[in-house]
Parts: sequence; C-alpha cells; structure tokens
Amino acid sequence: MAVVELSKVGKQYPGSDDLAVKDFNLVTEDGEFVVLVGPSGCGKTTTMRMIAGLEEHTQGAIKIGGRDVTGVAPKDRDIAMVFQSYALYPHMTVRDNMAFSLKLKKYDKADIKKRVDEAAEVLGITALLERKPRALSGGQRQRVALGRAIVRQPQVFLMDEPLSNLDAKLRVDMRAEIVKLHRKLGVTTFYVTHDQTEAMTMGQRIAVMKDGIVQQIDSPNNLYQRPSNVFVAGFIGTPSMNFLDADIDGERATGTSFELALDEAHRQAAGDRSRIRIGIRPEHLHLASADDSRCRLSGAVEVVEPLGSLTMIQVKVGETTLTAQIEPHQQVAMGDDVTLTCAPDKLYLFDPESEAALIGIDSGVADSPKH
Amino acid sequence: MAVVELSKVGKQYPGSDDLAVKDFNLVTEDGEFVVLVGPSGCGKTTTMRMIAGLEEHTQGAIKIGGRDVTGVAPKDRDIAMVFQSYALYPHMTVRDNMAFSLKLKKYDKADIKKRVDEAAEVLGITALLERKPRALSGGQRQRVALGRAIVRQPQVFLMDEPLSNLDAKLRVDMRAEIVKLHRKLGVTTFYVTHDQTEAMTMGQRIAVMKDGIVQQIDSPNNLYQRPSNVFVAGFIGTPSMNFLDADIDGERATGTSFELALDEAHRQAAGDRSRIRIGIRPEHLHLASADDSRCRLSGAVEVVEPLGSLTMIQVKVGETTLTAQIEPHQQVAMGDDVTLTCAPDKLYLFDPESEAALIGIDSGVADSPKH
Amino acid sequence: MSTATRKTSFGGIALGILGWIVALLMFFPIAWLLLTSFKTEAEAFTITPHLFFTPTLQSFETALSQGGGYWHYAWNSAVTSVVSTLFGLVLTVPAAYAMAFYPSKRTDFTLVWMVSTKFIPAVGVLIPIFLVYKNLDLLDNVWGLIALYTAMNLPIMVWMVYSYFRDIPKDLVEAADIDGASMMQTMTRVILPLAMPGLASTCLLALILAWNESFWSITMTNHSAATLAVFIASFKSAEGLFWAKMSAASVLSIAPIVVLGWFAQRQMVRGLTFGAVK
Amino acid sequence: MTTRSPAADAAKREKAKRAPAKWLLAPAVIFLLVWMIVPLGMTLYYSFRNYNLMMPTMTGWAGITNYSILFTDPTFWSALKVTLLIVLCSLIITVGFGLAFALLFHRNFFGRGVARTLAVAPFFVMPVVTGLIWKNMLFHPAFGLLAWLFRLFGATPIDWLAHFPLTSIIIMISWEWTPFAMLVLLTGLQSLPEDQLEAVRLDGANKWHEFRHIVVPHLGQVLYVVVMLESIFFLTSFAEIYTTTSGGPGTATTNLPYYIFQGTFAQYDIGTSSAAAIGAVILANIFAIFLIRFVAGNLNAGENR
Amino acid sequence: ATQITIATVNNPDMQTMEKLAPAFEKSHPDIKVNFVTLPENEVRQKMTTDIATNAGQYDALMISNYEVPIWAKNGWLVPFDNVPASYDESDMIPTVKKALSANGKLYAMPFYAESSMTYYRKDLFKKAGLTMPEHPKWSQIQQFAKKLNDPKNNTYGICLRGLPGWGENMALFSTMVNSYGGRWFDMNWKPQLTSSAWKKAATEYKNLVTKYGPPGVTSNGFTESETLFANGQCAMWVDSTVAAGYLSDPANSKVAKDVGFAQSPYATTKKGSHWLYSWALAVPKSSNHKEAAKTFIEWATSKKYIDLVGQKKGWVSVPPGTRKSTYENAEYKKVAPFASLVLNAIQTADPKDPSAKPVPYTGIQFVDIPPFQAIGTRVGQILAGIVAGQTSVDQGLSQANSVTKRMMQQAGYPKK
Ligand SMILES: Nc1ncnc2c1ncn2[C@@H]1O[C@H](COP(=O)(O)OP(=O)(O)OP(=O)(O)O)[C@@H](O)[C@H]1O
Ligand SMILES: Nc1ncnc2c1ncn2[C@@H]1O[C@H](COP(=O)(O)OP(=O)(O)OP(=O)(O)O)[C@@H](O)[C@H]1O
Ligand SMILES: [Mg+2]
Ligand SMILES: [Mg+2]
Repeated sequence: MAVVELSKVGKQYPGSDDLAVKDFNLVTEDGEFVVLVGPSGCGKTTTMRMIAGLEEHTQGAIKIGGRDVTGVAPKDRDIAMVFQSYALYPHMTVRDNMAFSLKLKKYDKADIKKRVDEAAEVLGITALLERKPRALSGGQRQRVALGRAIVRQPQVFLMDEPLSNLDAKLRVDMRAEIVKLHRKLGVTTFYVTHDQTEAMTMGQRIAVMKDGIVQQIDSPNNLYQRPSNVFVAGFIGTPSMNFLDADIDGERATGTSFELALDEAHRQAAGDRSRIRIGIRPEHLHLASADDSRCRLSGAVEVVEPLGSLTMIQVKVGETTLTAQIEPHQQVAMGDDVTLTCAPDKLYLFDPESEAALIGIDSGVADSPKH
Repeated sequence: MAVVELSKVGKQYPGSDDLAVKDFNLVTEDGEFVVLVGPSGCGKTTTMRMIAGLEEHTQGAIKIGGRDVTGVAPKDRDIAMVFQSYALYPHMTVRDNMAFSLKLKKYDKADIKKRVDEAAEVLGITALLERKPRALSGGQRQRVALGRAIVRQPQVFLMDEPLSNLDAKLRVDMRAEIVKLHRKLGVTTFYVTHDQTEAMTMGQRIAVMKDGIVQQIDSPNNLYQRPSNVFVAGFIGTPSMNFLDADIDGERATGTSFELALDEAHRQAAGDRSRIRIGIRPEHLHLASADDSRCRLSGAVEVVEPLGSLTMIQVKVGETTLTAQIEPHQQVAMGDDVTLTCAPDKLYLFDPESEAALIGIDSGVADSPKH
Repeated sequence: MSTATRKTSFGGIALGILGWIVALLMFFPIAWLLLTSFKTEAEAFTITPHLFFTPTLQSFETALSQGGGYWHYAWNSAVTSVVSTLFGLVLTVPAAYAMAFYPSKRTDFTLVWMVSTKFIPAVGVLIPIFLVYKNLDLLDNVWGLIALYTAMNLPIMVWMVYSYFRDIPKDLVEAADIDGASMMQTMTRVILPLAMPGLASTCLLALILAWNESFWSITMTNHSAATLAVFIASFKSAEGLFWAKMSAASVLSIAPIVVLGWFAQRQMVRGLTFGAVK
Repeated sequence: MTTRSPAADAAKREKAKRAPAKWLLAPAVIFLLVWMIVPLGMTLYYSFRNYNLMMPTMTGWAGITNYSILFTDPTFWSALKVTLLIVLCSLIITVGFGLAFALLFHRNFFGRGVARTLAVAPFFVMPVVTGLIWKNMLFHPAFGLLAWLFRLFGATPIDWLAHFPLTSIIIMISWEWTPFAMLVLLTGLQSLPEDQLEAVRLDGANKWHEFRHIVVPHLGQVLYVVVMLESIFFLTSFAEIYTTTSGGPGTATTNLPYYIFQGTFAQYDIGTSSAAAIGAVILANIFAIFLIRFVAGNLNAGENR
Repeated sequence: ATQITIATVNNPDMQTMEKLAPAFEKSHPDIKVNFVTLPENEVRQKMTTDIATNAGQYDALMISNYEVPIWAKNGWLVPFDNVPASYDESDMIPTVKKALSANGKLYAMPFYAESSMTYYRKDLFKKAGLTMPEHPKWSQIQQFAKKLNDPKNNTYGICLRGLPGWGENMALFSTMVNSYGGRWFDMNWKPQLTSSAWKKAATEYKNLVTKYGPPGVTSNGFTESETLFANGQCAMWVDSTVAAGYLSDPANSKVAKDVGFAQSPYATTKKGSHWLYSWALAVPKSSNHKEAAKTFIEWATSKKYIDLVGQKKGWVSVPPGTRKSTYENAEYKKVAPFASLVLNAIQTADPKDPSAKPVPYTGIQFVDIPPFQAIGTRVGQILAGIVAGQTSVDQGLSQANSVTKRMMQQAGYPKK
C-alpha cells in the first residue's frame, strides 16, 4: 500500500570493485507486483536488501510511500521479507516464528493465533506449528519463512525466491495463494524468482537484470514479444530463444545452411544493415510440412527430449544448435535430418553489434489484467 | 560406479511418531541416474541422508556396491553430496571449499587445481574462486556446493535440489553439464528435484514419494503415461492432470455438465465399475473445434494465463475447475463460455476408491536411451 | 535389522572410559580435600594416607564458628559476586551487542583497550585504589567491593559475550529487524536466547572470579564486607597445621560456587544447533 | 546545498545507523575508563615519584630513578622471564588439554553429564584453596599423596615446590584452568553447524581432518577468547604463587605480579612498584597486540556469517 | 558505645584474646571491640597500608618490636605516656620494654615475647646414649642430628625453619650468623654477607637441613616445624620459646612427656645466638578512639588478663615473656618446667649488641631499619634456593650481598 521509488540506486559492497547493483530506476504503482529476474548473482537479492534497508545503498535514493527512507532503519520501513536463506529463529517453534512480528506489534493474542493458523493452513504447515525449524525439511522451512511474512500486513512485501524449494504442485498452489493474498491486501510486492512461469504469471511488471544493471522493466507479454535486447530475449522464455546471425540479401536472410524470408515489417526494421541477428523461439519452430519454402532451416537432430506433453529436439543448423518444440506424436530420432520452419512474423531481429532489438513479434495477446 | 540397494529402508526421527521414510525398496543399476520427486516433506532428503550415512536408517538395509553399509561411517562410503542447505565451509574460499575433499585424499596440487578450475569453469564461478561464501549470492553458493561434489569421482553422487536457486537458463546449462558428467563418469546418482523438466529429462528412473512411501519407480515416460495411481498422475506433469469423477453409462462417462465417450480399451479397463475417476492432462484438452461430439466439457473461463509460448486457461466444468493449455493465438477472455474436448485415447482412468490406475495412455513415444 | 544401536562401538566405550578417567583425575584433589575435611586432625596428617576412617563433622563445627561465623562471610561473598555479575551483565550485553552487530573501525581498538586494562596486576594499582576508596569512604564496604569486581570482570565479560554474539548468524538479526523488532527486542528475544549458553558461561565465569577473588577482598575489607577469601585466609595461622580444619573451611568456601557451577554448566552445554539458516 | 559524493553519503548513513550502538557501548566504556584511567594515571604519577610507605619523609620527584632501579634489577628481568614461561606453558597445556577434554565430553557416553561435572570442578576452586590443596596434600614431600605414591613404588619422593617450583606452579595453574578452556570450547562446539560436519564427513575426512579443518576454524573465535582470557589470568597469576612458593626458592617463581607485590609489601616502595606496574602494563599490551595481530588473523576465520 | 577495631595476627594467643574480649566489654560497657584477625603477612600489609595512608581503619594494632621503633620514628604511633600505676610498668621484662621503646618513650605494650631455644627428644637421646648440654654448640647439634637421623622411621635429626621469609628462615639463620661472629652490616652500612661467618653459617645450615632434616624443608616455617616436632618426627628443633607450652601439652603433642629444653646453640660466640621478638599492641595516630584503644590495650596486657587466661585456658596458655610476675607465679611454674630457661633467654637477648663485632643497627634476628623487611625476604629466598640446591653457598651469598647493597642504596643508606 505504498509506492516504492528507486532512483539511480546503486550498491557497492565494501571490499569489492564492481557495483553489485547499478542505476536502478523504478517507480512502482501502488500495490503493484513487481518481479525481479536475472541470472544468478545479478543483484536481485541486493536490490531487495536495499529496499528493506538491510543494506545501505551507496548511490541514488529510495522512497517508500513518498518518504525518502535513506537512513531509516529496517524496522521503521514496515516491510515484510522472505529471506532467500530463510533466516528462521532456531530457538522458536514454527508458530512463534510466525507470530513474532505480530507479538512485537502487540496484537491481540487471539488475533495472532487466528492469523498464524490461517497462514499455516494456507501453507500446509498446520501440523508442524509446534516444531522447531531444525526438525523441518527444506521446503517446510521455506514455507515457514513465507508464513512469517504473510501473517503481516506491511507496506511492502519482499520475497526472495520464496518457492524455490517446493515441488511443482505445491508451488502452483503457493503461487495462487500469494496472488490471492496480493489481490486481497494490495500490498506492493517485490518478488524474486528464477522460475519463468512464476515470473510470467505473477508479475504485473518484470524487471530483468544482468550484472547489476536493469535491462528492461515491462509487462510479461511485452518482455516476451518485444524484448529490448538479445539478453532479455534469451532470458525470457523456456527453452530459450534460438539466435542465428545472417546476411541480409534483399528479401531474404541467409546463413550457413539456412534461408529465411523476411516480411515487409522486418525488412524495414533491419534498415540498411547487411548483417542481422535473428531470434526464433523454440515454440515457433515446427517440423517443415510439405514445402513452406519461405523459411527453412535444415540439419541433423542431435537430442530428443520427450517431456510428455511435448518433445524438445535440438537440431544442428550450420554451426548453431537450434532448439525446437514439437508435438510428442511427431516421431523424430537422433541423427535424423529434418527441416524446420517458422512463420515470418515470429522472427525477432536484433542488431548484431549493439544487441539491441530491432523488431519483436505480436502474438495478438494483450496482457490480461492481473491480480 | 556402484549398485545401490535399498531394501525396506525406513527412518523414524527420534521424538517423532511417524516414519519419515517407510519401506523404501530400490535396486539401482550400476551407473544409473535416479531422480527422487515428491511433495515437500515427503522424505527425499531423509532418504539421501540415509544413503550417505548421515542419518541412521532405523529399518531395513542399505547396500552400496554389494556391501552392507550399516554402521559404515559416511567418510568410508565414498559418496559425494550436494546439500540442500549448501553447507559450505564458511572459513574457506570457494576454491578451498571445492578442493577440500581432494586435498584430504592427497591429490597432487596441480591436479587439484586443474580439477577445481575445470569445475569452476563449467559452473561459471571462475571469477568467484577466491571469495568466501558469505560474499556470494544464493545461486552462486549453490553452484559452489555443486562444484564441491563434482570435483570428486565417488561411487555415488547424491544431489539434493542442486539447482533450485538458479535461473532457468543457467539451470538448463547446469542440467546439461550434470548429464554430461554423469555420462562421462558413469557414477550412480541420486538426484532430488522438484522441477518436472529436470526430473523428466535427467532421470533414467524416477521415484515418486509421498509421505515417506514410494508410490512408483519407473522411467519418465512410463510415469507420464502409466502412472500407478491418482497421486502420481497428479504429481507428474505441469500443470497437473485434471480429475473428474463420472458415472459410467454404457459407452459414455457422464458427470455434471460433461459427457465423454469411452473407447473399447477404456470400457474394458473400467470393468463393471459404475463410477470412475477420469484424468485428463491440460495439454490434451483443446478448445472444441466444430463438432467433435465424442468428448465434451463445457464451462466458463475463470482464469487466463498467457505464458508466451502457450496460454493456460482454467475452466469451471461443473464443480471442478479444469486447466487447459491452448495456443496463444486462440483468443479467450475471462468469463467466456467455452467447450473443451479431448481425444478418447488421452483419457486416464482410476478407481475412485483405491485411487489405483486402471488404464493410462500411450503416446507412442518410448523412453529414449538416456545419458 | 535396526541399526540404531551402532553408537556403542568399541571405540565409543573406550572413549567413555577415558572420559571417566579424565573426570576422576581432575576431580581427585577436590575429592581428597573433601575426604580430609571429614577426618580428625590426626588422621589428616599422616604419612600413609587413611582411606578408611570414621567421618567426623568436628572440623566443620570449628570451621563454621571461626572468625565471627562462616555465614557472615558466605553472605558477603554471595552478595558481592552475584551483584557484581549482574551489574557486569547490564553493562556488558549492550556493549557486546553494539560491537558484534554494529561494528565500526574502532570496535577492535575498544576491545583491545578493554582487555588491556585487565593485564594490570592488581597490586600495581592497589595503593591508588586504596587511596581513592579511602577518600570515598568505601573501605570495608560491600558496594566498594562490588564496584571493584564489576570493573575487574567487565572486560572479560564483554569479550566473551562479544564472541558468542559473533557466532550468531547475522541474518537472524536482519530477520528481526524486518519483523519490526526494536534493538532492545532483538536483543532480548532473539540474541539473548540464542546466546544463552554463552551468557551462562560468561556469568558463571564472572561469578567464579568474583567469588574466588582474594587479593582485593583481603586488602580492602576488614570485617563487615569481608568475603570467604578472608575467611579462608584466617585459617592460615601459626597455631599449627590443622589440615582437617583447613579442609573443612576450604570445602565450606568452595562448596556454594561448585554446586552452582555444576548446575550452570549443565545449562551452558545444553546445546543449540542452528537449524534455521540455510 | 553541499555536494558530497554519494559514497561518502552512504558512509555517513552507515554511521548514523550505528549511532544507537554508541549509546549501548557508552556505559561500559565510561565505567571502565573511570575505573582504569584514574588508578593507572596515579600509578604512572607515582612511578616518577619518590614514594616509600615506610619512609614518609622521602618524597618529591624521582625522575626516571624508579625506572632505572627497575631495569637494573636482575630480579625484574628474571620475573619477566618467569611470567612469560608461566603464560606460555600454561597456555599450551590448558588449551591442549582443554580442547581434548572438550572433544571428549562432546561425545556421548555413559554418565557424561556427571563426568563432565566432575571434570570442570577444579575451575570453581579458589586459587588460595588450590594452593593449599596442592602444597599440603599433594606436593608435600612427607605427607603429600604424591610422596606416598612414590614411596609405594619404591621411589624417593620429590620435593616438588623446592626442586621443580615453576613446574609445580604451572601444574597447579593448569589444573585450575584446563576446565575453563574445556567449558568454553565445549560451548563453542555446541554451536558448530551440523551440516558442515556432515559435509566434511562426506568429503572423506577422518576425525583428525574434521577436527583440523572444521572444528578448529569454527572454534577459532572461541579459542581466541580462551587464549586471550587465559593470557590475562596467567600474566597476572598471583594467589597460587603466594600461597605455595612465595616466589621462591630464590626467585624461581617470582613473576611480575609477585615481584610488584614484594616491592609494595616488603619494600613498601610504591614508586618502584608503580614503575614495575607500568612495565607490566606495557608487557601486557605488547602481548595483547601480538595476540590480536597474529592469533586473530589465523583464528578469526571461523566467524560464521 | 565506642567501637574500636583491632588488627591482630591469628596466633593462638591472640585468638584467646579475641575470645576473652567479652569480659573486657562487660567491664567497660561503653567500648565495643571488633577484631580483624589475619595471618601475619596479610595483617602486616593491611596495617602498613592503612597507617601509611592515614586511612584510620584501626584503633589498635598488633605489631612487633621490628615495627614499633620505625613506626614511632615515622610519627605514626601514639606513645603510652601516663600509664596508670595499677598497670605496674616495672613488672615488664626490661629487654622487652626497651625493644618497644623509641626516644625513651614506650610506644607499644607487649602482649607476649619470645626468644629462641633448643627442643629435643629426651627419649631418643637416651636411647642413643646422648646427652644434651645446657648450652649446646652447633657442631654438637650436628653430631646429634647425624646420630639421630632415621628417615626410615620418619624421624629426622633436626627440624629447622626453611620457609623463606625475614621472620621465618632468616630469623633462625641470623642468629646462626651472629653466633658464628657475623653481622649484617659493618659500621658504614656495608653488607657483610660474603664474610666467612656467613659462609660458615650457611654451609652448616644447609648441611643440617638437607642431610638430617625432613623433606620439603623449604616449605617448613615455624608452624610446620612445630607440627612435625609435636608429631614426633624431629629429634631436635631450634626455634621460638613460645612452642614450649604447646609441645608440653599432651592435647597437641605426641611427645609432651619427652620434650627436653636447652639454650639456643652457639658457635664461636653466644652473642646474638638467640633472638628477641615480641608481639605488642600499639595505637596509631590515625585512630579516632585513642583513649578507648589504650584502655583496651592496658587491659589486654595487664597482670589481670594473664590471670584471666590462666583461669580460663589453663596456665600453659598464658601469654609468656612479658612480665616478670608471670615467672614468679607458682601455678605457671608448675605447668611450665621451661619457664626459667625462657625467662633467661629473653632477659639475656640484647638487640643493641647482637654480634661479636660492632654494628650500626639494633636487632638480633633482624635489622631494625625499614628496608630490612624486603632484604630479609629476598635473602631468605636466596637461602631457600641454596638449600634447594639451586645455587651454591658462595654464589647465593654473593647474590644476596648485591641484592642487599642495591636495596640499601635504594632506601638511601648509608644515611648521613
Ligand atoms: N530432524 C528431524 N526431526 C524430526 N522430523 C524431521 C527431521 N527432519 C525432517 N523431519 C521430517 O521428516 C519428513 C521428511 O523430511 P525430508 O527432509 O526428508 O523431506 P524432503 O522430502 O526432503 O522435503 P523438501 O522437499 O521440503 O526438502 C518431514 O515431514 C520433516 O518434517
Ligand atoms: N557481502 C557481499 N560482499 C561482496 N559481494 C557480494 C556480497 N553479497 C553479494 N555479493 C555479490 O554481489 C552480486 C549480487 O549478489 P546478489 O545476492 O544480489 O545476487 P542475486 O541476484 O540475488 O543472485 P542469486 O539468484 O544467485 O541469489 C553477486 O555477484 C555477489 O557475488
Ligand atoms: Mg539472491
Ligand atoms: Mg529436502
């Protein structure tokens, strides 16, 4: 229930030369759900810790609810956080761990009990309430850590990979619960995850970071459709986008053992560049049916991964290995020579030098209103 | 490079009434890659710890390489383990953490350096080698924990969610590296994960556990196609399988606002049951095109989740909410009334009482040889 | 087959026996003292030690009544050591907390400085302190002794508590911060419970040091504030060697702290593993 | 508006965040300051004065006479040597045995609680009583138990305090302080994260490796405390010497505190004793700095955050 | 009532005084007496710090004839000017009175006084066919010791003080030095510790205690030796006269019947061969209750008090050596066969003339100057070192000599 403003926020750890986070700019909306993603070590946790006040930012300014919180102690920022390392109090039972902040706020005993019980119910840890953390499994500890945050109604939620140790099913449930909670309380939330599905389904906006620098902050769909550069394009979407460097030759882009037709929009986007980087998502590559000659990539199948609902194959095209997602019933074996095709409007173009995006795709799907 | 045999292995934690693991039976092949999956707290870590000898098994017997290891100290079992909690040595640098076991074995200095450097390279932590764990991010720590295991060539690898804190891209890379390593060394490996893709792609066999009891141990494809019961069916596959209880009425199975045609095989499997539980995977549900009348489920769309490469929708059919996976270009909005359809041979049938499977599906895809 | 019985291996038994040997050897001098205190003087003072004898409480009776009565000294000992330990704790915990969780460049220096004050031999500052006490009218005064002991133990307590605090993972403090705990609350509800074994050892140490202190109590008190150290000293006389009586007095003087120590050390080694930090 | 670098700003904020810490620290610091500065200042002052309790007429500034008297006294130097010997030997013994005992009592065995309780008991004993017990009942060449044991095995009893005075003192001090080391280290062992031990076991470590590479580094901080505190007490050990050997025979067991004590209570020469006290303080600080620089550098690694 | 605090040594006689104090309080209802009773060293430290810093914690001090003249000279003590006639000052043994006076004024009242003498076991002597002369020589003592030494049966030839300390081994040893014709200082305050008399005395002493003495002699002081003798483990013992009563008391002593007495041994001269020591009560200037303190002291050192002890504790236990009347008392004579010997020793001990050669100091077993306490302590330690075999006699004595020289210089000697 507060707007969080980060302007040019940066962090340099003492004893380190590089900035762990650099020039982070972001103004959330009130009650927005922002997801931070990025490779390991890119500065997500650091950003969260700066918002929480656990780490002093060494550059820029942070405002919460309009107030500059520089120098404000964590406890006065009214923030709840799920730590990546859980940081449970080892000497307290699960119940006490969860009730701790409420007790400090002198909530009514009955009220505390109610809230803790509710949260435990939601998290499926009711049976564990009287245990100490050391008698819990990894996932159970993580849920307690989550529970400790959600019993509160803070101004801002910070959740650092709160579901990373849960199985898929529980994860989906927890995800839904967090979304529900967010919808109910409308608390501005920062959420770190490395799970694409989580990021895409939960985030109203997603900030993609790399090496401490924010690459793009945008809605999930926009990130998917119009990534701002090669990094974002490659990072968002699993399996990740295939990249091919090609020469532009009039209407066609050609490279070793492939040839692609470019439509008008793409040609324009490419401008007068003679070399271009093309991005194709695995789900847009299909086994060439009949003779769709406009877009063709041939090579030998290197890997076949049947995943049940679909099958992933890797095809060596020239020097590049492309990943394609095919239907499970399409029988392909390792070593087969196959030809892949892709609709021209599903091609992403990038400048090979600057790696900036030139054109994305438009799946026609707008971001659905979230939460 | 050793066969691991678990016979009727069980574990009861002191001070706890329930068994954390019960009657675990498994004989690996030499060099097999076994994945353990199951909900949080089901006993995966406990199982691993018993194999490692960190926890005494209170029932049954464990053999490694034909030798009963009951009472054998962990250090004499020649096992490498990646801990869920990392368990890095806080006072050693990353390099020393990784080199430690080799130093103990009095490997040659140069050899140690080579191995550590190689592993660090693979894990992308070369730049961090001289840091102490406390100056690492969560994912970096996890990779160090992994590195500490893979520099060795033990008899058995135990990996407890070794990639849970990594981003999708890195995870795919790491996954590939682990598989490569496994192929190279042929070390029998137990691998805990809650990531379906990891489980399906890496495991030669997957053990699905629930409440300390193994539900099914089988190849990934078999698990997907022929789950032994409702739990496994629901647990394997994301999003998870939809279940509908229906009355059998000759050739059809009917329930509130749906009606499905059963083919011969299914009718036979159902036997003379009058009530049946039907399972349908989201990827087998499609928006009904034209008039496929054999299998029809109608309801209102509750949730639309566009994930880029596909869109997930939830449809309320009778009292049940079904998840379906549709193409992103199929425009559906919340509140729309839709009709879903499913090929009859994609239906799973279960006994509603015992929850045991009656018939699975056959996608025609055999397990590809792995590793 | 259950394997839970593995613990009783041969090595385990051997180490257990070793443990007991160590314990008995260490305790032996005290046991001997105890034994002697129940002997008559004649039995106590023999070339060949008497192991079997009829115990007598005679020595205790004499010892209890010496120098105006044991209880007066015991009470003073108890008051000075307990109160000085409490004072010490009140000063120590905040200081150690600040140093452990909000370290600055000066922290190390402060610590060294504090500890370095302990290196001064007591006799070296005896005359100055005596003069100061004389002027403040604190000679032979329980409060004077308490202040002395507090100062004497403070650096040690700070140092110990500091080191125990440093063992506590920092993210627990951070978690408490986030949970909205004030510094005070973090200290009392998170840090102190976790550092309990450490605090217990520290307090015990302070208590023991104060209880056993003899130099200051002999020089700064006469009677009204005299502690057990003075009581013991009064047995060292030219009257002859009365080992039994002296042993009885010694037993009486160390008994309370030994008993307390035994209880406390159970508390301190209770064991607390951190299961919460990943 | 002043323009400051953001980094300096952050540093300032960092400082501001620590501000309450100052207040927490203040009472202890002020208390100690008053307690130590006043007497120490007076001692320093006296060390430059002529001040002998027995000769009230001999007063006035002494310049560095007291110091020159001190430094030309061979006993002072031998006291220095004795002090260091006591500290070093006792440290090695107590820390060594303390660590061994701590590990022993960290294991579970039958009656461990009771055994541990017995083993720590010596630490609770007053140094004065320790002196009495050892001097009279154990070391005594005629009536001592050790003498009896020697005779039992046909050996000639040793007059410990006369022939091995320093060894005897070190034995007594070690007997008293080994339990302390053990107790503190045992407490330290309790907080050793189980998972690190498990990791190292899987890494193929035997008990020694486990101890050397995990336990010792983890105990680093605690070990450091033990070494530091024990150094303090050993440097200033007095009661044991006072009750047994009185610094003798000769000056074999006269350490610095006892030397100062004699200066104060046999010579009543406060001036020279003060100079010696200042000398002791300087020695102590050298020791402290040594410990902090070298020992801390090696052991501090065990910190756990 | 006025509260007075008295610092005393916890010797048996002082403990008796403490126990009898209620009698005084009864007869002087306006005075209440508190005791601070500690061992000699501790109490001396406390008293010195107190009096030198003018702290005024004590109203009466139990000090010895070593301190009295020095403290009196420092102006720390109040003289006993107008002692009531009933006190009968003239009854005091003159040597004792002289030792407690300075500038002709009495600064402390003797509580008890002692000299030294030789104790021996009549039974053992008889068995060995030996006789102890009235006034033995050290050489004779050595011969006896050699004959009587029987460690197998836990009987040793001779027990002598070995515990370092100016009041312990040095007290005895100084008398030995004196009787060998040695002295501490020449008339120019030059230390004489390397003289042949010292060497002879030291060699003799070492010889006696190491060859014929009990083990662990360096930790035997008066107390330990007394216990040993009472336990029947010494054939001879040269020490303070106060032990006579204790040793004759069957309650304490296994050898009460067999103990014999002789004069203190001598070598070349009888001068200074036995010491004079007295515990006496004095009033410090810093006291706030000087009159009350005096009243108490006069009571505690009076004839009446001696009678009181005689009645309550038995006549063996009365404080000896202070009053002639004690030695004329029939009851005392009855229980104390040694009485005349002791009286003689005390009366013939002359601190003013302790050595065959002239000396600039007073004191037999000590030198009555402030630095002596430190010197005696240090030399005592060196002597113990000699006995323990740490240094040779020559080395030890030359070390002792230079230590003494240093300390004398430090204390500003020779004085103009
Ligand atoms: N030390 C312990 N004492 C008592 N119970 C324990 C202890 N450790 C684990 N348990 C319980 O045993 C069960 C199995 O735990 P385990 O750690 O094996 O789960 P897991 O399958 O690894 O779960 P996760 O995926 O959450 O890590 C859990 O219910 C847990 O609460
Ligand atoms: N205390 C520290 N001192 C120095 N460097 C640090 C410290 N903590 C983190 N870093 C470094 O700062 C960078 C950012 O770390 P951060 O923890 O924010 O990463 P992250 O995005 O949360 O990664 P992950 O997904 O692996 O948790 C990393 O390169 C890390 O190594
Ligand atoms: Mg992180
Ligand atoms: Mg687990």
